[in-house]
Amino acid sequence: MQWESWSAFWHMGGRAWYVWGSYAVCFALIALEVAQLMRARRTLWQKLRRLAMLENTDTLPPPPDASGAA
Amino acid sequence: MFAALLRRDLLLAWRSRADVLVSLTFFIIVACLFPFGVGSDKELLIRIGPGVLWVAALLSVLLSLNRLFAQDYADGTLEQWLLSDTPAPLWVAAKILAHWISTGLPLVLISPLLAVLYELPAEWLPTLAVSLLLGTPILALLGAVGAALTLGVRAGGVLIALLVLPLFVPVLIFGAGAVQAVADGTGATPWLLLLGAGDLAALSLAPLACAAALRLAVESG
Amino acid sequence: MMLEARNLACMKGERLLFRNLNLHIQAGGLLRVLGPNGAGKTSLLRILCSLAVPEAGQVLWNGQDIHARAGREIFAPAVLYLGHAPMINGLLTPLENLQLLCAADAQPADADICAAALRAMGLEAALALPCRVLSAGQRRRVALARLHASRAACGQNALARPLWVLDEPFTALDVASVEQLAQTITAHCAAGGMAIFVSHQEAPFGLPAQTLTLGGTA
Amino acid sequence: MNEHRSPAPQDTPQLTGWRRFASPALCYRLAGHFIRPCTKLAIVLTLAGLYLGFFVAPTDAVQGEVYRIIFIHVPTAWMSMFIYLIMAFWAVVGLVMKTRVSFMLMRALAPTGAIFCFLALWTGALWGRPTWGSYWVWDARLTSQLLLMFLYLGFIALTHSIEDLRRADFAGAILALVGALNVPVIYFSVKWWSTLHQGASVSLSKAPSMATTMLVAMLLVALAAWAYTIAVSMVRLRHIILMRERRSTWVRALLDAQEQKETA
Repeated sequence: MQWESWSAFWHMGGRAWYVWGSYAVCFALIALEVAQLMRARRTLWQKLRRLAMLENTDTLPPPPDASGAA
Repeated sequence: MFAALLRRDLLLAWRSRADVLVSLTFFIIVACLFPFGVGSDKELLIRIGPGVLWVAALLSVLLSLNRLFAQDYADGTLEQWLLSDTPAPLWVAAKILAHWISTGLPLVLISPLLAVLYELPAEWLPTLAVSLLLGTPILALLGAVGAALTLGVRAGGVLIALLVLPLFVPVLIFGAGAVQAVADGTGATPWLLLLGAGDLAALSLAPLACAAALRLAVESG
Repeated sequence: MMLEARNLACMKGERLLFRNLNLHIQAGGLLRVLGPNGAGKTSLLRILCSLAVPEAGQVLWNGQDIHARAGREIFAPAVLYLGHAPMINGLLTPLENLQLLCAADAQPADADICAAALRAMGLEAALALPCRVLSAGQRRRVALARLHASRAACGQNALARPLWVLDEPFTALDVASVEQLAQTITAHCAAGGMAIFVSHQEAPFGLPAQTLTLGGTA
Repeated sequence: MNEHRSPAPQDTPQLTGWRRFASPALCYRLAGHFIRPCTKLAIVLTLAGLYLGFFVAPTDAVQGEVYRIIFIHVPTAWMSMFIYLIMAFWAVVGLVMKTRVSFMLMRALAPTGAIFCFLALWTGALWGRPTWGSYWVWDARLTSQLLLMFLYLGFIALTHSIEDLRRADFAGAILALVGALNVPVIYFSVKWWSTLHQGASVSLSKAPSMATTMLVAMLLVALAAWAYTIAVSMVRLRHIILMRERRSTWVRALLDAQEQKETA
């Protein structure tokens, strides 16, 4: 075990702010990205459902069977 | 088609001389601004002179980029050239060449005059002019790709700066480095050769990318 | 020479304009596209001349897909597209504008053919004026003069651009010009060319026009 | 036949051979298989690497404890570079093959690459402060990392500001390609530039002599970053596919299946 005590570990030889500062930001950003993706997943289903409903009721002209010129 | 388009664009640039003068005066104004910011101490100005002139040239090329295709895209002539039998990269190269002649070349010609503003030693001036002569075509070519990618896009003006400035950095380093090398007495030839290599690489790739980007802009209507 | 479209589909943003649209047109054919506004007529024309990509389906020119690299090289010089865009630069004179438009042709028309075409469109007086002083109708006629110039540039038999795709060619034209343009198109088709056009105005063509109706209840 | 009223353009024709991976439906399922295993792998590797890095690796003679930032700085720097090159690879595949799925994958990778690039800059700055006395050092690698950040921001800004999806994909591909061709040029020009101006005294490239445990720890975290990138980009890829194929029949089926699962 490299450290005498947990407090030495957190103290990180006087450089605590720099080491833990960088690791904290790294894990914060990664957590943010994962959280954003999970939230996007939930809203995606609702958005798809709403769009599907919108299109079913949407009164679109019937697809023209424009057979075109002979 | 190449000659016709080149002649037409130069004619257009001549007829709209005001735009050309605007980008030229922008170059002069930016170059004149710095002494007010950093003071007029001779030593300092000589040290920062080449770098400042190069950054000013780079910014004035950047400023004039959206003029490159916007007009032809708006009035539909761009579509007609896409339907011509000349391959697109060829006439795109003609347009970029005409644009460089109307915006890049004046910068080269006026740079010795501005160098006097910074009291740069006389023997630096030819290197400065040659480095601009070799560097501005790369800026025009890479900038044209940025202009074509952002054609008709809403925040196009700002977006083009974000897209092309990272690509301009090596040209800036080589250009300002050439003049710096003369100052250190180590000789500017390697830097100028790098700029020449950059010209050739950009000349072979940029028109292709630019033509593809223009076709995209037209196809998305 | 034949242009064929197979089950074309086109989306504009979120809206489907048309689907499963087939058409083909041979040499000497004249096709008129009808349909209410917003039915996708302009989009169809742009797809047919490779200036837009269909959502699905293919457009073939002499059997080759016009969006494939090989197909595009033979198709691009063969089509003449006249859209809503003015295609005129205000700072240049009509002659300079027309010469540039013709420079895109395989055999570009030289100065006097262009001048003759402009005179034929009644723009004698405006030859040396910058186009920005011209009226919309006159500027439209400068663009239309390209039809004359490209026909005249390659003599009567050969066809520089066999396929004409014209979007509302008759707008801002007086009766006499409409008449004259209709004859030009008829002559073009008679010489073995073909034309697809969209127009709300009736025009006295010399040959029957096939029709294709898009969208809506028409 | 009474066709489904909503205007669903017929699904892409059945593709044969390896091209069938280009069909979004198959790609959606394929991507799904990667997510769970890669996430687990990423978590395990990160814990192992950090444990090695913090509890086994010795204190560095020169820099003391602060060098332990290397276990996160170097992997993120590597990943930001690799992801950009992978994006350029998929850009080439997409441009040549005209397969839209490769563009979707390219766009799915961009945000993760940008985050890694920012993290590399952040950790580089925090590492620089105690070691060289200032947060920002105009060192060749950190400077080219900064320019890579602008390339990422440019890519993301361009693809988001173009409404037409087809044009956004192709334009993004062209930019990624042009950017990738410039990355080596940027790196070398910045390297010569840094030697030109203040000599190579200060440079991150001369990392402290690597004890084996340090090296192993760093490689573990790098592998963890790879697994994380795959998992995250697959999830984002699936979102893009769902959003773009929302009208096709297979998404509708998925939607109904999702509904039953929720109501059941």
